[in-house]
Amino acid sequence: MKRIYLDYAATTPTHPEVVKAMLPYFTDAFGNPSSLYSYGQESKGAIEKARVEVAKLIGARDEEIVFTSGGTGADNFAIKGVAFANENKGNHLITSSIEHYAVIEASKFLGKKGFKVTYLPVDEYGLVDPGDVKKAITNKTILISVMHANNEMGTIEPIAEIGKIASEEGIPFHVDAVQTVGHIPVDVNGLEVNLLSMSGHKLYGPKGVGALYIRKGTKLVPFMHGGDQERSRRAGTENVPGIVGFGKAAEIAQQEVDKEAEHLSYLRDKFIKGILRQIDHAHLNGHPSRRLPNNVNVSVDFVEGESMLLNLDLEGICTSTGSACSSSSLEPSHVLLAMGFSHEKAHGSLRLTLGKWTTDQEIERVLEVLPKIVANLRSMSPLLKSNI
Amino acid sequence: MKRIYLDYAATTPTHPEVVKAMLPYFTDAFGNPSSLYSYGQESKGAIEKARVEVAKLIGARDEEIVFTSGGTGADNFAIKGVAFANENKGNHLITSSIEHYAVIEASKFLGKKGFKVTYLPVDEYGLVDPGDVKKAITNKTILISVMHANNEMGTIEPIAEIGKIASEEGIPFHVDAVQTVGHIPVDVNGLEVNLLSMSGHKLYGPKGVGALYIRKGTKLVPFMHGGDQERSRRAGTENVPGIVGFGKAAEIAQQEVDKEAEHLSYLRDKFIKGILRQIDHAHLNGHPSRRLPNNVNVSVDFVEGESMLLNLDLEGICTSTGSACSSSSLEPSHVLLAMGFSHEKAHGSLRLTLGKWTTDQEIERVLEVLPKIVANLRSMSPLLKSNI
Amino acid sequence: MGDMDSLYSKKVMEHFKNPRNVGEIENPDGIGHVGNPVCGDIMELYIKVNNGTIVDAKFKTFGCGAAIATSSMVTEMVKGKSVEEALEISNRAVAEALGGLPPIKMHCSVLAEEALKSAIDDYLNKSKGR
Amino acid sequence: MGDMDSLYSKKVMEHFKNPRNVGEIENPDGIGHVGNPVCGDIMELYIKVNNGTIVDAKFKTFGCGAAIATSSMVTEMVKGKSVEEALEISNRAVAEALGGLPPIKMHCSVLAEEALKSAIDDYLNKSKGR
Ligand SMILES: Cc1ncc(COP(=O)(O)O)c(C=O)c1O
Ligand SMILES: Cc1ncc(COP(=O)(O)O)c(C=O)c1O
Repeated sequence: MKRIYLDYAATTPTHPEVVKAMLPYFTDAFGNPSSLYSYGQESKGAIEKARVEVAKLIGARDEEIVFTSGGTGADNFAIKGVAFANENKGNHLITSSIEHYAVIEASKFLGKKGFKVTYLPVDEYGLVDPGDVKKAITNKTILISVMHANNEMGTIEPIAEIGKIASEEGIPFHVDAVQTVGHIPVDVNGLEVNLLSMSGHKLYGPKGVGALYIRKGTKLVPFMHGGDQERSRRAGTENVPGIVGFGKAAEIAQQEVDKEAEHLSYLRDKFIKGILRQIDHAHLNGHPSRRLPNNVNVSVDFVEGESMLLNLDLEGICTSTGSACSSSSLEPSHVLLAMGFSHEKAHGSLRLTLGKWTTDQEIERVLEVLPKIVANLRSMSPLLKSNI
Repeated sequence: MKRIYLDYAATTPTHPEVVKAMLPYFTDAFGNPSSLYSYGQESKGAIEKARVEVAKLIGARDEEIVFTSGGTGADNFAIKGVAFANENKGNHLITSSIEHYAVIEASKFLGKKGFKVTYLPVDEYGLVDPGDVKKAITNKTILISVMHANNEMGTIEPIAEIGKIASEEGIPFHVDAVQTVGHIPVDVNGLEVNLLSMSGHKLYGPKGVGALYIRKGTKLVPFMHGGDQERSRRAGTENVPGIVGFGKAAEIAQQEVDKEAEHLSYLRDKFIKGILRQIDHAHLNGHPSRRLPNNVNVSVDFVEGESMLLNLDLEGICTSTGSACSSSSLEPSHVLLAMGFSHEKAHGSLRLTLGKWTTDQEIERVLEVLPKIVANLRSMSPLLKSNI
Repeated sequence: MGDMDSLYSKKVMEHFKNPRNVGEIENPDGIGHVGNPVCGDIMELYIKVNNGTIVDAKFKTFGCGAAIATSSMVTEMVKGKSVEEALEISNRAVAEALGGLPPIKMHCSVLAEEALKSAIDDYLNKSKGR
Repeated sequence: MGDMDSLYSKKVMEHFKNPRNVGEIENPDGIGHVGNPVCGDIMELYIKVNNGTIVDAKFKTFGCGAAIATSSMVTEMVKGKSVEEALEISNRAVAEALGGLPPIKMHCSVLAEEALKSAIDDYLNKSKGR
């Protein structure tokens, strides 16, 4: 059975070109970039080349890029780094209620350390209202953090508007752009952000590497202390192959992002239409148009998400759900709940995210299989009887 | 010109078997370990297999291993994690003055946050006196951190003795074992440690991955907040290929550590003898016998380290120095200074570290080249005239 | 957890793929209704009792893989047992019969046990009333 | 920084490999002695002056690659220059003549400038004394 991978938002396969670029740095050019001999300086050169590519992808200067261990590392660095560097100025952070756990949990940690955090609400489509951001600002606000696009239901937030407000008020603005960089155009200047998180494995780079964009002049405490790598902002021997791979992925993305976004948007809309046509009582979650090109997220009434996911898995189709059962907390997705979903509807969500290698045929196959799975699960659902 | 790599303590080439083990996890088995479908669970399985191997290498239980982004990540996690988890108990940390920057700088950071840090002195060989540890303990001491072996001059510290003291006093004991794991036998129970740092790229694994051993029951604050990976102790999508590679390296190390240590000790001693015989006014740094099997560290009077290093580099020989010029701080090695070296002698240090693929011939070649380089540099040294 | 490369054991997946005894029993002797949409699992368990022996059991479940598999398994386990014997069936027994459950899914087996108890309670109450 | 894959520019490495004017001048007209073991660089610069023109310059240096290369370069640059012209040579000029230095090594060019100034001072003092 050929596998149909529709979980590109969770992670992407590493592009074969990326793997090829990385390989020499394991066994041949393995020198430590901090070493003085030419052999170490070769590794250093490779890192700097990657930095240039990543910077270019988001319109930044290369010295504004700090490599991290991934998106979670970048988010933690930004949130805690700015908070601890500005304790003397204030103790108030503003973020949204639909952020990735990396931002939410880092904020909660700060909450326990004496900071006050405002979690902004979102509307039924998952949109943050820039007016709410403005209203939440106090003279103690030291950071605003809103994600560029949500990883679950793909809604793209009004970042430029929020950036304008933050910049007018002189408050550092962090954007978790893990889901957008490489997928839609991102420009740190257009968006007026001070900090922006990226992750390699979400754009066909390797896992275990990411980056934080830090606008020149932004004060933040180093994330890891030690050697003077990454201008002493994140110590530790650099993950040379990983960074090289991320750089290569950024280079490829620059060339392909526009065409890919267009193609995926077309597939996405076709997919959504197909699902809604073929399954009664199915609903699109998230914004109909302000949406990541690759994100399909639906709720199917009377059916629980994990049971759909497992049945799809039995057919070789990889998907994701916001259902409680998918998490060890047994809580359904905080994102869907923040959007005002009932628990029932949140439990019935299914996310299908497309990517570079998704084909028409794959989507057609899902459109063939999914309705049957839903019908089967509904036939054993105690909810249906009482609700239809 | 064939390269002679004698800087294995800085980083090792990734073992070809390790690269082979990693490769499938980039493009074939690339699933996210947090995903529920079988394809994600395969990645999860691969991680757990690696965890077992790493645990075995140090006599730990697999649930006591948390993967990190490297040695610096593990050290920062341990030091800050324990400190912040025990603020209510006390604010005093004990460490040594020859720790790696990852430990020193993390401790200094805590020093700025209101913690008090004792930096224990060492003797001329770089040894910490367990009696000093005991004396330094107060009723506010919440952590003792001493490295297993020093990365610069290879001295192996009396960890078991310190572990005994720490355990008697009920104080968590962290050991930076980045230079020993995989190179000499390490047993977390024999050493009575609570936390132990490791780094993949120091034992023929890849860069960008490491691990912290956390004895069951040890209280510490999570290092990165976010998803529930690594039992919520270090969030973030796992670096699956990196972890798999680290696991493979650990597996190989278990088989080869004893034989390799024996062989390298022989080469090391031959090398040291050769240098001291062929170069006047050269001295061995560090302990003559309590010493890493692969570490040669000498000071050559009247000659500066970087200039030796660069000349060796011109002959294709990769080495390291504790000279000021090798660091952006322009301070010579804090380790050599702590051992009571004059600045002059510290500036004249050269480290040559051997590894799995070091040959007799390579060492002979260095013994041929180095005396000439030293003679040449001495001929232009203004120190010689006034000192000989 | 059984197979390392799968969230669920083979047995769980087998019951999930081919759940036994799905459906309702017309005029059941007892109905158990447990769970709620908040926690994400809802089970309905129907039993038919004859001379103190459970002769048939069926279920309807909204829930994850473990919820469906435990429902299926518990209906299999009770069939042919006396009411007293059925009351002895613990959530652990259900989980074990399935070759184990991941720790975070153990609550599904608890739900299955509760559904069974609740169906038997219903039966006992009804038979008293007669 | 010149070549991306090397700490130093080609020119620095060239002067490091084949330093010009190594040694001492017997009966020099001026000696500059700067640096100290603490900072890790020590330079001695000797000059021979004839009719206000520096006709020879030599050095001895204990220090890193940049220290040796800047010493070599500065001795090359002063030869044939008048004392006044030589006083105009800045550390930047030395660094530029070497195709640039890494930022953390700029202090070596400062040291070279100081060594030169100090040797010229010594010469001027001596000649005043005469
Ligand atoms: C929006 C968002 N932020 C942060 C992360 C965390 O990134 P990583 O998995 O690289 O730690 C993810 C993905 O998991 C994400 O989708
Ligand atoms: C003793 C010691 N501790 C910590 C580290 C840091 O490890 P990493 O380079 O993996 O961050 C190193 C090596 O650089 C080391 O030698």
